[in-house]
Amino acid sequence: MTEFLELGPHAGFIIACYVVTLVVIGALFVWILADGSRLRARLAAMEAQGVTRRSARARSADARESGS
Amino acid sequence: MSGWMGALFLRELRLSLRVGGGALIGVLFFLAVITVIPFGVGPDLNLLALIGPAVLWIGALLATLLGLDRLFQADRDDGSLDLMLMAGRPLEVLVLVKCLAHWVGTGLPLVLSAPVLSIFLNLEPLAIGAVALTLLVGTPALTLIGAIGAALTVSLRRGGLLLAVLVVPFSIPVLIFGVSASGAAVTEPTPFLTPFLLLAALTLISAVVGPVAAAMALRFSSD
Amino acid sequence: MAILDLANPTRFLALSARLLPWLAAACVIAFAVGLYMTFFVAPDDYQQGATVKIMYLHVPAAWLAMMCYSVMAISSLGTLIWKHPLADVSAKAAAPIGAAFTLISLITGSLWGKPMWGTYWVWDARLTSVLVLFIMYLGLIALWRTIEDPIRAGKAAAVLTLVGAINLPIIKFSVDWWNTLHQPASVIRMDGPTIHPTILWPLLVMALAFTLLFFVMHLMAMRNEILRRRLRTMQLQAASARVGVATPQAAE
Amino acid sequence: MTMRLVAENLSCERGGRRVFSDLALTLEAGRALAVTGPNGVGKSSLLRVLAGLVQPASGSIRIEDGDPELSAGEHCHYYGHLDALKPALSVLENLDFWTSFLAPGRTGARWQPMTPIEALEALGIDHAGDLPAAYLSAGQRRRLALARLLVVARPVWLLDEPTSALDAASEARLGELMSDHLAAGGIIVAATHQTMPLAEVGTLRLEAPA
Repeated sequence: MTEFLELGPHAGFIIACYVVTLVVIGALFVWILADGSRLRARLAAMEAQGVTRRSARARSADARESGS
Repeated sequence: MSGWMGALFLRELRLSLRVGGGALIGVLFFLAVITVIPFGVGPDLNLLALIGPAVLWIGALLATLLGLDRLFQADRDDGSLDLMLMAGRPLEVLVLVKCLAHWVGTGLPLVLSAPVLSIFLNLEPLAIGAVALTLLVGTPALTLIGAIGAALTVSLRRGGLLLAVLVVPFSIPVLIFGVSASGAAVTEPTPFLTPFLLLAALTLISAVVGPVAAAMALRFSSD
Repeated sequence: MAILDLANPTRFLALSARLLPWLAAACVIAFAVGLYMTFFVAPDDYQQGATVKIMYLHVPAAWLAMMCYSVMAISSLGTLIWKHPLADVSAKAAAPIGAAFTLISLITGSLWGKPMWGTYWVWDARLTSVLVLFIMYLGLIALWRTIEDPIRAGKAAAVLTLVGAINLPIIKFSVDWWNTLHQPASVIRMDGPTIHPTILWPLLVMALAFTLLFFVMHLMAMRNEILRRRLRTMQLQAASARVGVATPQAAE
Repeated sequence: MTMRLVAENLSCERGGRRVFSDLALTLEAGRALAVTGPNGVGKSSLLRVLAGLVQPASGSIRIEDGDPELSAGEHCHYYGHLDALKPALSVLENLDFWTSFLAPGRTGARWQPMTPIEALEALGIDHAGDLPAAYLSAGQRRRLALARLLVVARPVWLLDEPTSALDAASEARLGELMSDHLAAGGIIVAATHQTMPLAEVGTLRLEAPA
């Protein structure tokens, strides 16, 4: 572990670099996840309101024909 | 009474942040101007440090003015301006609220990005602080003065550039005191406070003259 | 698996759903190995000492910034020439990721420059062209955000991306064309890398880790983009669902 | 003394061209007026003059027994060709804004404005409440603009081609809303080509100068 500690005189800059990278990538990752869940939630709400997509409606139409 | 002002402020801010709004475009334009300057002036860092504050101020001035032409024109194109004139609300306060919302959407991001951009111009921390502070106090004046130009050119099809031409003369005092205040912070003898207070005074004056003149111009604009 | 199989968004969603866990696992492993090697295996540089460890972030980020733009350029070709339906989805999804990597390479470069060159920023060919690349990324994102209809926005962004692609060779060869302060190319060279293997391996592993990370985020962003378009069509449909007073059943 | 909209020897010039001259009209509460005439004869200009958007070349407009502090224009709703809607905002955001922004023209007890939700239901577009206004069809956009008239209480309605882009069902709905407005003591001035979906309507025919 000793090798890890002495990062030399400019340790601050090294650590700053890794922190910045972590922050930027972390923020981007979290934003993508949040965006995804927000979209899925609104899509679910839309589906709940009975708005179906063309392909979905087409599938249900085929099902009805084949079923009845 | 504050209900309608809050509603207007929120609406303007929401519009500028959503798709199609012009909120962060000003910062991008500011970044582009700052990136282009060294290509012309040359990469010499000491020279850039010398003209840094002036470049930042001119960039902010251009970014603000060019972002203002849609301030009233967007409402005129979709008919909202007619209703605002008939809304029975004091037009001067309406203009003030719109300018405030525009400044928060466009001006504030400029002030917040100025320190980052001053790294490209190799300014020392003291100069960076001074430029940021003077921009914080000065950019509202640019928006308020620019609103007069926006109201005057609202009925023109391509009012954008004309607006900048009309309004630049009025914004020169703001530029002078802004740059001299941020320059004074670095060079020892000259005091920082006097130009800075004059800049603040200019902002307060334009907070009165701007809305009154813009409201008058708007009343004449509807045909 | 021809590229056309991916043309159908639903199949793409299913495929990417299966692929993502593996990619994410590989990415985590690559980062673990890379970071371990960076801090425990790689020797300190005889001049710079430990600050050379910044290279393991700066160089992969710069590579990724350019690789991401190449992905966007290829997607733009897909949009304009091969009319691939998912091409503009891929381009739009890649833009923020590319901007993030460019930002990281600019900041880590500047933080590395302070101890080494004594200043955070110098107007040198390599740094300036990367900064221009960053502005182009932001310009593309702004263009995507101002045009309402995604199809038209896709075409406009595709044209701008292809025009901007000229900047990539400038960045790559800027160190050779202009006498710059920046380190000349030392890995991807005609006559092979000039770095000692003990430093080269961690760099390659970190680059692999960054690339995997890019693919993970790119796939996720593309899935989001597909969902966003579905939501938009459903909203359009919802608005017109009950135009008259007729009830939905009668309309079925 | 019922409320009356009175305009005396009104004349209007636009771009140096005399649009109409010495026009007079008086409308008591509960009365509607249809302004007809060929295109370009100045129907819209008359509405804009009544709304106070355009200064008349001569003559005066006043609201007798209205709210003394308000100008004639602030008693009026203006429903023009443009819908005053922001595509980026949702339907409810648009309507909520106008609800709190427009100052009411009369605060009489008998006159109760609707809430935004009720107004949307009255016009059959409540299902699109949270959708961006950009996704609405032309007819739905016109109905959303009409909703603005219901959410703020103003006695005088100035309508420019109110039935344009509306389907039959919506037109009938508009007729009901207009008769409710008249029944509650409002005044309606509409510039229109088709017949108005209302029982008895006075007409003012503008003639192009011989």
